[in-house]
Amino acid sequence: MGWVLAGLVAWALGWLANVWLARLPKSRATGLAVPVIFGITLLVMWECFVRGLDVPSVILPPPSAIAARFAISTGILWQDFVQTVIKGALSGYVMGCGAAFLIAVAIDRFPFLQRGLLPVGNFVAALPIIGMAPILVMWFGFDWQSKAAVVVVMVFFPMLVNTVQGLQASERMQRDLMRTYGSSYWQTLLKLRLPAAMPFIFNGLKIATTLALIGAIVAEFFGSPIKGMGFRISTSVGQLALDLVWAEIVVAAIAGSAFYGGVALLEKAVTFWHPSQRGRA
Amino acid sequence: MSMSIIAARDLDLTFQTNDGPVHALKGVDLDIAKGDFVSFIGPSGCGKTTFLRCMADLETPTGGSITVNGVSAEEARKSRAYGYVFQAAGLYPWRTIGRNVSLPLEIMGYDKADIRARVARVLELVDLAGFEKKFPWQLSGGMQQRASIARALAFDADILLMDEPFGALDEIVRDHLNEQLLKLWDRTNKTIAFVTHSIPEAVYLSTRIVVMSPRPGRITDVIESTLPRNRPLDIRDTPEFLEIAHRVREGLRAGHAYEG
Amino acid sequence: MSMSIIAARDLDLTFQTNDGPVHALKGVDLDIAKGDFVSFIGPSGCGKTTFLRCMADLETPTGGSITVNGVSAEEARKSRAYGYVFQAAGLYPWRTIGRNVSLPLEIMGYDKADIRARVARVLELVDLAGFEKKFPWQLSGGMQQRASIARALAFDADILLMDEPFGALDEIVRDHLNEQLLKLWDRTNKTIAFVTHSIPEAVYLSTRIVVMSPRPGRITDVIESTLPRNRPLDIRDTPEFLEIAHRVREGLRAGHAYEG
Amino acid sequence: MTRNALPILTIVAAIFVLWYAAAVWLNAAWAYDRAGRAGVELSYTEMVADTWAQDKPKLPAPHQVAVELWETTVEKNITSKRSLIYHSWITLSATLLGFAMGTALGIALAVGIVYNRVMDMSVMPWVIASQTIPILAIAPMIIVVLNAVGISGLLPKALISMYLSFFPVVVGMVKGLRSPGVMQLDQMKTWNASSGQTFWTLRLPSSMPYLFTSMKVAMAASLVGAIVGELPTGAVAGLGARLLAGSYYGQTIQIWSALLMAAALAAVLVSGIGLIQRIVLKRMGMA
Amino acid sequence: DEVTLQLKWVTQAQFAGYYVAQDKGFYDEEGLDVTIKPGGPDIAPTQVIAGGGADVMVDWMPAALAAREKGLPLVNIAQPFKSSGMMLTCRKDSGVATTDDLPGKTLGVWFFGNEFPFLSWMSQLGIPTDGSDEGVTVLKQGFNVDPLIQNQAACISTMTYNEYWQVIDAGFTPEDLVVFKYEDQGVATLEDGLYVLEDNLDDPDFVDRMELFVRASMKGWKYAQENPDEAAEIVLDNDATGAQTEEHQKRMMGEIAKLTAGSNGALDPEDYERTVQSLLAGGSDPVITQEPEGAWTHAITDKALN
Ligand SMILES: Nc1ncnc2c1ncn2[C@@H]1O[C@H](COP(=O)(O)OP(=O)(O)OP(=O)(O)O)[C@@H](O)[C@H]1O
Ligand SMILES: Nc1ncnc2c1ncn2[C@@H]1O[C@H](COP(=O)(O)OP(=O)(O)OP(=O)(O)O)[C@@H](O)[C@H]1O
Ligand SMILES: Cc1ncc(C[n+]2csc(CCO)c2C)c(N)n1
Ligand SMILES: [Mg+2]
Ligand SMILES: [Mg+2]
Repeated sequence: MGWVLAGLVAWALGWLANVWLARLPKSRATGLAVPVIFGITLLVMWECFVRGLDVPSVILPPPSAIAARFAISTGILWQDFVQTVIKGALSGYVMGCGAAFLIAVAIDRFPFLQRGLLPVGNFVAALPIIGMAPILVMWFGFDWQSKAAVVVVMVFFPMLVNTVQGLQASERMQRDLMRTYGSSYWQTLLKLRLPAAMPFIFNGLKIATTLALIGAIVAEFFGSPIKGMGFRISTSVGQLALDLVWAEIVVAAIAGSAFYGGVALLEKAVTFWHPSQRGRA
Repeated sequence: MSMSIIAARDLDLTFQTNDGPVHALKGVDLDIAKGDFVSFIGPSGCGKTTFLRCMADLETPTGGSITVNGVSAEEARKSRAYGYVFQAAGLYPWRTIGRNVSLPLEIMGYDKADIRARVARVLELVDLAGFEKKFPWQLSGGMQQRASIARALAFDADILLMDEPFGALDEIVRDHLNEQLLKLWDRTNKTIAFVTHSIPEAVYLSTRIVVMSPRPGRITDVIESTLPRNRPLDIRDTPEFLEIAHRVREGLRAGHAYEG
Repeated sequence: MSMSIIAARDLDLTFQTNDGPVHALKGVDLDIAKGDFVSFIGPSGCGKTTFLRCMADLETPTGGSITVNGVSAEEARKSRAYGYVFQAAGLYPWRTIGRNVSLPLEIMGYDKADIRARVARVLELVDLAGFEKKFPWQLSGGMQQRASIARALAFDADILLMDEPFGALDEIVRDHLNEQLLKLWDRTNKTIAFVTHSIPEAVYLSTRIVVMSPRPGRITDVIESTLPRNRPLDIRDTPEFLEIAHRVREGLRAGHAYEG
Repeated sequence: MTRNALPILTIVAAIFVLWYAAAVWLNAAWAYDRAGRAGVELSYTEMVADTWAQDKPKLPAPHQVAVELWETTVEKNITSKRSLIYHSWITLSATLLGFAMGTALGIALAVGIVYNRVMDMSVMPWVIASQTIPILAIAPMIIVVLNAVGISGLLPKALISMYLSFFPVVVGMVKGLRSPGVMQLDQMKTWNASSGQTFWTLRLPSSMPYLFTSMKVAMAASLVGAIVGELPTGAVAGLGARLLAGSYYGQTIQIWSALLMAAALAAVLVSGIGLIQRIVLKRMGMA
Repeated sequence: DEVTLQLKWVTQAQFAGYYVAQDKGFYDEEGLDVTIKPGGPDIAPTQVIAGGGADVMVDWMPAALAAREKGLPLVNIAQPFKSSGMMLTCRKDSGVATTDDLPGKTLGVWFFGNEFPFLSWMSQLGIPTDGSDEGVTVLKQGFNVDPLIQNQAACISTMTYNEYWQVIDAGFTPEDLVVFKYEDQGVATLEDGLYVLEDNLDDPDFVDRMELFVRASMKGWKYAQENPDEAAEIVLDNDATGAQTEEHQKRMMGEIAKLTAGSNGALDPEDYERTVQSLLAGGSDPVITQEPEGAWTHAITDKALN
């Protein structure tokens, strides 16, 4: 009971601290402190509730156990990270987003494709990974290549939809202006439609970051070499080494957040002019 | 008769809207000769913008024909025959003022040094030197309008289509830009189609003033100016000027609903 | 001295931009009394819009103070003390003209029948009856501007802040609306702050004309009008009127760079 | 509609040609392998015929999938466990429930983030982190935990759907709700509109293009979630169970037919959203 | 009385006894209301039982003993399977004829708690599994036999009753294959036993229920052995995915019957000892590190079967 109470108190304290911090003038420090306090609050509550409610550690280990496991397993974690994130997710992300982008431009260029390929594209890209993964493993083998292929399939659709929508986002007058210059299709694309599409494109890129990670990890459930985050997670669940499972999840969360944060930073630099960025200096 | 740079024959344009068709232009006939400075004046909503957009091939007429430089409006547009100033500034928010102005030059393939020189020159002309690095939302309404004028002047089109370019400017700047525009026109012998709401401005600038009237949009009067080509600002106080202005005002009033 | 409806004391406003600070307003002092009709005139970029935005609590001054109705600008805004007409029409593209005009009324909780009646009345006033069901992009530039004026007039604020409301309108409509606005002001005893670029318009409408000058934006002259409250249109040909207009022009010219 | 028919048919025809070619290419090795072990010499046409008629091909030919689809949809009673329609319905119900919950949660979070500074500063990083947790890894735990507190059946699957689908909505709606221009927001300020009023009359309408785009992505994600959620519930029924059973027994034809069914489901759902989008935007004068 | 049983894998003839007991009303006769939860690739029965999702589960002994060492006190209460069905199936054309040929080859292995028998076998053979030149390269094998068919691995794990036949169905003949049965290699470990949480055995009421359950289940197994075709039909009826085929299930039932033969349901302590020794003998990285205590009991079977 004491632990549960402590958890509730931690929640109240964290909330109050954040409300207080958010009222302060916005600065780098508060911008960093608020999510960190939020996170710490969450962790403390987790620890307290797991202990207070006697949750078996084969169901949900407390954060302290996860941290301890993390500390002694850095070698394994790093090896898995390289296999899954660097080789699988990142390469698939680049290829998938790149392909979706090019196809979106092609779709946009040829109305024929737009009417033909977009519906078919919706169809193909909605193929669920659970079904795709075994097939892609069969086609591309056990190593990271098949994981990258799964990631390509996963990120393709969000990126395609957002880019197609974005390419239609310029305003009538802005397009008319380009027409008065007798601007070629490619010039209009480069100087008007792509810049105007950027807020949408970054939407797609951001969503795709987390999808890429999920895809690369999940694909390893369907066959893999004996390293990689997905391999470790599924194997460790079977061995009831839940602390290692969560240590891998922590790595995934950190990698994913950093990945997402990087794309968001890039977005800020590229679409600084958009009201959604401009409003918040 | 000299060759028509712009020739509209029995032009019709009807917009289909959710509550019925709007006759924006009906039976419009007009010839604009090389070197003409033609102003369009008329009540709001009478079709001035629409007519200009037809010349620019931004709207497709639903009837009649229009030629520009002797060819179809579309071909003229593709050969970059004109510069267009929109009624609203329409700057691209992701480009600084300087890069907004250089946009058409980049598209038309001018070389780097030339672009720099031209941008500097036209920004100077509209009194925006020093604002090159600002973004559009950091400028006042009038400044944005001037940037958009600079953008259309930066390249050397023989035809200028200007839709109320000086609407958001104060009298002094306006006078200044009026003079500059006349000088430019005189020097380069451009053909200019110019929409305005100001009667004195129309009279001061034009060789011909086209008065339009709404519902359906049509031309009700074309007034030839008898003023000399060379016009100091104080020509606006001469009886000849006032006489033309009076005729325009009468024409304009006829197209309005209210008596006042 | 009558009670000040708007009182600015030593107002400063500096924008921070990517290439250095811009002094939009510096040391601005002004009192506007109840029932005043004050026009602001000055070169483009001199801070007129910025000043109006300070009154409306849309911009926070970096120095000095401003009160509206005796309270802070923020409180005044929250009590819906004023109607504001923006320099650009800013209609919502997803609402028809009628529903754009009714928007502030919906927000302020007027009842349905009242809303309908008011929308009809103000659209009539700006000559847009019959365009209620159109979307903004189906209207000409001037018509959009008028719709935005109608929107600000639809509810009964004691203070009207108008930023170049008639910029995109032709002379005849402008005269008409000038008259209507004067009538409204006379009848309701509203307090009006009005930005314009037209000297005759400023003189015709105002009890006081504030001349501003740029870099940094400041007030250079305040001219009291000696014209009577009741002003027929042809008052504009009287020597008294021309005399005031001349003084404004001189004040304005002083703030400009060019000689012309 | 007829306008679209030709392009779609062309593309589909192109895909079929590619597909048949790929089937030959991928299945040839096995055809030769088997022939080699049986000691027969294969002519080219025999080989092609073989690649299009294998029992467990690497890539089944379109007509094999079509036949399987026909047999499991039209020729089976829809209450039968061998009917794909039956399994689709199971998956669809979890998808729709999860999508509805995910969209609602996504919008709610986006509103919170846009309106509440504390949430703006604290929630987003954790929402992102939540998405990097490989759901397939924790799905069994979720199901176990939910089972322990007595929640079973549709809801656990729908919760996993929700988990995957709320994210695109949050990201898109935060952007969309912040897309109104400075002037439009200022206008609302001059009327002293309440935050609720600004939301309904300005922020929400301006966010529509973003909302619909996100909802399309969310719908596809939701379907994936429902399928993933079927595995740890014992994979007893639904398209996910079909996929799994198919791949467990190497029944590629069955995998592909379930896969195509799932994709068709997604396509129908996504284009349904597209239809609503067109209607709404048209009524808003924006299309 | 209610009992929830968590299976190790999807509905198939491997679990025929339980389905038969339910279908034939053997559970009803004992006054039991049994819920059978199928497993799947993502279900760790140990985790389900720890979370309270089931009263009793079917699992392999290595996984159960490993969980016990991890602090989850599982106890074997019955052992319907006498022999192990695990084997390593290799393509002959990959050059594998004996275990001496294994080094340098790629092998497919099931993980998720099923890797223990393989790992202890390899360590007894002294073959490292780290992918080094003198060792084998291990792949995490997915759900099916593709790696062998696609020639991505020289050998894969199979069960006598299931995957082996899929390889045959795919067009291989038994002559194309080389198989290593764990039973023959002397590294067999006990499979499909019934396990419960140790604490529950203190509850006499729970013990009673298990007694009834085991009795009825063994009756089911007996019936299934005697009527394999009918048992396969019952399994098919209970397969909600509708993906199983009659042919495959009947064949599987036949093979399963061979594995259950020789067990009356009670754990043979000798088999247990053999399994434990095999797991302990894992060289540098044994599956379990110390002799488990109290990991099985005859308390239930003694009462249930006499
Ligand atoms: N895209 C459109 N769809 C429907 N109607 C339109 C469209 N564009 C213009 N109109 C209508 O056509 C008529 C003429 O419009 P136009 O813009 O040419 O007027 P204008 O003379 O330029 O007016 P202003 O001086 O106010 O700019 C107006 O009644 C307007 O409502
Ligand atoms: N958001 C902003 N950021 C930076 N600078 C700004 C911003 N808004 C206005 N300015 C600057 O402040 C000065 C005054 O602008 P303001 O809009 O008040 O001028 P104005 O008198 O209304 O001009 P106009 O008649 O052209 O509308 C200008 O130099 C402008 O560049
Ligand atoms: C992810 C995964 N885990 C385990 C097995 C192996 N397995 C567990 S029970 C059982 C009985 C076979 O019928 C088999 C083979 C697998 N195939 N895939
Ligand atoms: Mg116009
Ligand atoms: Mg301004």
